[in-house]
Amino acid sequence: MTVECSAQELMAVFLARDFVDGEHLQVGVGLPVPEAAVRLAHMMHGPNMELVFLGARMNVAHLDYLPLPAFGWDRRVVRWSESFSDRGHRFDQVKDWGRRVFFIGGIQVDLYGNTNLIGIGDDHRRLKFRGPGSVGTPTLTTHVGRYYIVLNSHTARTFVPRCDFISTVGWGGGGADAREKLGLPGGGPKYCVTPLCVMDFSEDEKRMRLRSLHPGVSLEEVKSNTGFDLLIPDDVPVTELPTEAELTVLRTRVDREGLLRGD
Amino acid sequence: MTVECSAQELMAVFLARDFVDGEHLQVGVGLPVPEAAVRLAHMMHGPNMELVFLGARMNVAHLDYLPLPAFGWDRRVVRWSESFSDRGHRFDQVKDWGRRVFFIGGIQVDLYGNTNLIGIGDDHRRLKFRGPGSVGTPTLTTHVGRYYIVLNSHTARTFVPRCDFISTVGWGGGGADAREKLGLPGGGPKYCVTPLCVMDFSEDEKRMRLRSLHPGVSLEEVKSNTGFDLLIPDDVPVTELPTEAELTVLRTRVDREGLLRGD
Amino acid sequence: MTAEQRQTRIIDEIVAANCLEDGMTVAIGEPSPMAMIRHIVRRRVRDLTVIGTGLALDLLIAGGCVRKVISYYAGGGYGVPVVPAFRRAAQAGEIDIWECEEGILTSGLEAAGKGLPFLPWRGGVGTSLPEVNPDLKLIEDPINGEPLIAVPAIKPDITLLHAAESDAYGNVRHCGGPGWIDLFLHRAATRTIVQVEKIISNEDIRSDPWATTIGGADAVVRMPYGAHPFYSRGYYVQDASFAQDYFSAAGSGGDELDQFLTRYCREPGTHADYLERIGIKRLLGLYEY
Amino acid sequence: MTAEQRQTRIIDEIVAANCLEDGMTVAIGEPSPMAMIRHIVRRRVRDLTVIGTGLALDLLIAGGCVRKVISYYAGGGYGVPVVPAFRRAAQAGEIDIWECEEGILTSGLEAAGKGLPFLPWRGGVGTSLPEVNPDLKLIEDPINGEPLIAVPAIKPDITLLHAAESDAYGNVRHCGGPGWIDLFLHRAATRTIVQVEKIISNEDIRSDPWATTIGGADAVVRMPYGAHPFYSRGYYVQDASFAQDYFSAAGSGGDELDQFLTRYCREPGTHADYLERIGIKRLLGLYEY
Repeated sequence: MTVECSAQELMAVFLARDFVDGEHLQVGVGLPVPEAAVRLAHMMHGPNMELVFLGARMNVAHLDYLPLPAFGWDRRVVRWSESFSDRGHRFDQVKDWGRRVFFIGGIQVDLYGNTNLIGIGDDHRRLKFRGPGSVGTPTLTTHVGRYYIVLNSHTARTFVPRCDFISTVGWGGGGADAREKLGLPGGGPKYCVTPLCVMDFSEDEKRMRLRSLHPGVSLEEVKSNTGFDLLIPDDVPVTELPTEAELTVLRTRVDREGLLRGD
Repeated sequence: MTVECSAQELMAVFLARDFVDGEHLQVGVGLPVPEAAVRLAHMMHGPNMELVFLGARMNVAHLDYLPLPAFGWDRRVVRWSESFSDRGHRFDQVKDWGRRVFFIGGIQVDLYGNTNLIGIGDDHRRLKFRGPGSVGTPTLTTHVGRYYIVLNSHTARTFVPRCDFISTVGWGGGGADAREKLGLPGGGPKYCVTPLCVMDFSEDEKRMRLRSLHPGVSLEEVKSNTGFDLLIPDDVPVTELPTEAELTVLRTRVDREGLLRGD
Repeated sequence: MTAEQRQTRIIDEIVAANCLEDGMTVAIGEPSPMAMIRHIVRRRVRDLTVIGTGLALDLLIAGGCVRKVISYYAGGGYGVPVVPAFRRAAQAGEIDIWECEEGILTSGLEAAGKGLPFLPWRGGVGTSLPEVNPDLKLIEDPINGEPLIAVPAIKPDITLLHAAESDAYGNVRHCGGPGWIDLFLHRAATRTIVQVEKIISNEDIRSDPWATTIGGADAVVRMPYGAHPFYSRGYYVQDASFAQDYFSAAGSGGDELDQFLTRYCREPGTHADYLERIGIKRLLGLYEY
Repeated sequence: MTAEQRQTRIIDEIVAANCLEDGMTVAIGEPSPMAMIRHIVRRRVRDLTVIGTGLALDLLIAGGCVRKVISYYAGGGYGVPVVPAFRRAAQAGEIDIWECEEGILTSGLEAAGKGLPFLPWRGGVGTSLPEVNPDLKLIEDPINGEPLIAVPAIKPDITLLHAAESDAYGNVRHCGGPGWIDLFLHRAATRTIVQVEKIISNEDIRSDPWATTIGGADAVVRMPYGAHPFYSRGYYVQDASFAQDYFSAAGSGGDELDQFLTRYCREPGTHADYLERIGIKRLLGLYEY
C-alpha cells in the first residue's frame, strides 16, 4: 500500500464512506472496526448522524476525542449522549429504523448472508462450539434500513455453504424477495467486509459476490478461504485506500491508541 | 343522623373503613367521594397505603392537608408523589394489581354490576345520550383485586336490568365463575355505594343485593329508584355513622372546602 | 443530505401548521398543544382523524375539522362529564367514533411503534368494545387459549405535543415527566412536532441525558404559554375560568361558539397574537407556586 | 397489616440472600448485583433458572447453581466473546439453554408484566430460534396474516438489581438511567430486590419524582460497592483487571476456579468481608471522573 494502513483501518474507512449524513448508526459491544467507522464518518462528513450505543444517542462530532472501545456502557463515554433513545424501551420504536444502520459479526456466514451466533454442531443441546447467542441481532437486522457483516478474519471455517444455526436472516434461501416473503421490513445486508475483501450480494439471486480485493490480496487467497463458491465478477477492483485526511482523523480523533493497527 | 354529616361524607367514611393498610388505591378524575375516602383511610389507618392518581404514586399521610379535588394532574398536588409508577407505562405492571383498589362510576349499572360509560341508545353510531367513554376502566377492572361502584345519585334511569353497552364487566351474566370464564383475573366489584344505600353481590348468583340503608332512607325509596329487582335480605342494617374522629380528619385534613357537604 | 453544520430542528409555527393536511390522522398529547390546535382551526383543516381528549378534541370538532375520533375519554375534567361539541356531533352521527379504552389505545400505538400488525390486550374482554368497534378482534391466545382482544396498529401521521423544553436538535424534556400518553403517541407516529415553552442549550441536554424524554423529535416549535388554557408543567397551571368560558360557548353552540372561535382561533394569525388577546396579566397569574 | 408508622423496606443482606431458593427463576439486572450473586454462590443454591449475561451468569454457573439459562447473550464484553464456564457447561450439555434474543426476551417479560399469556414479536422470524426453542411458536397475525413469533410470558420469581440509590420505602433511582433491561425484569417478577450504593431521604425522592426508576421495590439492601467488579453509574467504573482475573480462573477451571470462588464468594460471609478482601485502595481507584 502506498498509504500505510492496517487491514482494519482500511475496513473502517471503507465503511465510513458508505454512511450518509443524517443516518442513525448503531454499534454493539466488541466491534472495534464498525465503532471506529461510524465515529470517523460522523467526524468527516456526518454532523447530523446519530451514533447509537446500547441505546445512548450520541452526536459527538464536536468532540476532539473519545476513548475506543467500550463505547457502549462506560459512563465516561455515554455521558456525552443526548438521550437514551429508548428510555428502557430499546425496541419500542423499530418502525423508524429505516434510516438506521447496523453491524453484525458471526461465527458462521453463509452464501446468502445468513449468520450464526448461536453455535456450531448438530445438536443444540450439546454444541461442539457454543457461541455467545443472538444478542439483539435478529430484531435489529429484521428492521434496519441496511446492515453490514464485518468480520475480523476470513476463513473457510467461517464462510460456510449453510450455517448450522441461523441467528440473523440475510437473504434466507436466496432471491430478491426472500426477506419480503418472511415479512422482514428491513433492507438486509449490504456488504460483507473482511480483512481480505469486500463482498456484496447479487441483484437477483442475492448470493455473495466479490466486490473488491484489499491491496495486496489475491483472488486465490479469497477463494481458498471461502467455504462456498463466491460469485466473481469479470472485473474486480482493488479496495480504495484511505486518504491522508481520513487516516489523520482516524488516528488522532478516533483510534488514538492504535487498536485498529494492532499496536 | 345523630352525627350530622352529608350523604357523600357518609359514603366516603364507609369506603375508607373498607381499605386495608398497604393497599394501592387508585382514583380517576372527577370522583370526589372516592378521592376523599382514600385520603381519609390513608390518614386514619393506612401509613403504608399508596394513593395512585393518574400514575403518580403518593404517600402523603404526613401532610396536614392537600386541596381536593383535581388531585390527578395538578402539579401543585402531584409534586408530592414519590414516582410515576408507570413512567409512561401505565399498564405495564398490571400483574401486581391484585392489591390495587379502584373506583368507577357509570351512566348505567345493571343487576350484575356491569357498567356503561359509552352511551345510551340502540345504535352506537347515533347514541341518544353520548357518555364520556371507557377511559381506562375496562383494563383496571379486569385486573384490580377489587373495585367499588360509586354513584352520586341513585335512580331507576341509572340502575337498569341490562346496560345498553357494557364498558366494564362486573359479574357478566351472573354466577361466581362469570369472570373466570372470561379470563378476567381481578376480583370484581365488591360494593356499590350510592347516596341512598350500600349494595353488595350475592355469593352464588352475584346479583346486586342491599347491604345497608343510609340513616333516614327507607327500603321503599331504594326499591322505587332501582330499575331491577334488588335482592333484599331479611335483615337490612343501617349504614354505620362516621365517628367524631373520622369526621374531624375528613373535614380538616381532606375536605376543608366542604366539597362533600355541598357547601 | 450533507451539511457542514448540524441542522436545527426548530421550525416556524406557520411552517408547522402547514404540515397538517386534510384527512390526516393527528394525535394530540397531554397537556394539549393548544397553539397548534388553534392553527388547525384557523386553517380550517378538514376530515381529520383525531386521537385526543377534552378541550383540544372539542375545539377541533367545534371548528369543523374532524371526521373521526379515536376515543377512550371525552370528558373535560372535573365538572365537565362530556365535552359539548363532541357530544352534540356524536349524538347527531356527524363523527365516526372508534370506541376504545386506554389499554387498547396504547396497545395499538405500541404495535405501530414495534412494527407489529397487532398487539393483544385483555382489558375489554367481555365488554361491548369489540361489538361497537369491529377493528377489535376477539382471539384465543396461541399458548393457553385464553380470550384476548387483538388490537390493530394505530399509526398517526402526525403527533402534536406540548413540552417544557427542547434543544435545537429536537431533544425534548418534559418537566415532571411526559405524562402517560405522549411517548406512546410519539413512537407510533410518522412525524412528531413538539411545541415547547423554551429552547435550551445542547449542553444543558447533555448534562442529564436521562432527563430527555424524546430524543430527536422531527420538529420543534417555540411556543411560550403554548398550552394555554391548559397547564404546562414547570411553567403554569390551568386557566380554569378560560376553559369554563369555552365549555359554556361550546355548550350553547351557534353564534356564541362561532364568536369564541373567531376571537381566539381565527383572528389571531400567530400564537403571539393570541397571547396578546389573552393578556400578559392573565398569563402571569397562572404561576404554579 | 396495620401499622402506625410507615414500614421500611430496607432488609439485611443475609435476609435478602435467604430469599433465594433452589429451583427458582432468578433475573439479574445490569449492572450486575454482584454482592447478591456472591451470596447465591456462597449459599450453594441449586437448580436455578437464570436470566442474565456475562460475568454474573458465569459465576453462578461456575458455582454450580444453575440448571437452565434464558440466554440472549453470553459474552463478557470486549475481548471475552463467550464467558468460559457457560461455554464449558453448554458444550457438555450440563445446562439447558432457552435460546432467545433481546426483543424476544423483553416481549416475554412484557407479557408477564401486562398479565398476558404471550406477546407477538417479529425479530427472529426466519431464524433457527423457534426450532431450537419450542416454546417460541410461529403464528400468523390475526389482522393481516403476517408471520410472527408468539413469545410466552416469562415470570421471574425474583429479580435482583443493582442501582445507585433508594429511600427507605423502596423508591429507587438509577443514576444515568436504568439501562435497557432492569425495568422489564422488575415489572415481570413476583419480587424485586434492589441492592443500592446509598440510602437517601424520602424528601430527596419527592424532590424529583420522575427520577424514581422503580417506585416501591419489594426490598432494598444497602450494598456500597455492591456491583464490583462491575461499574455502578454515578459511583465507580468497572474493575477490568479483576474481571480478567475471574475469566482467567474460569477459563482454567478446576482448582484455579475453585480457589477463586472460595476466596471471593465462599469465605467472605458478608459483603463487607468481601470488600475488605478487595481492599479500599483498589476500590477508591475506580472513580468515574
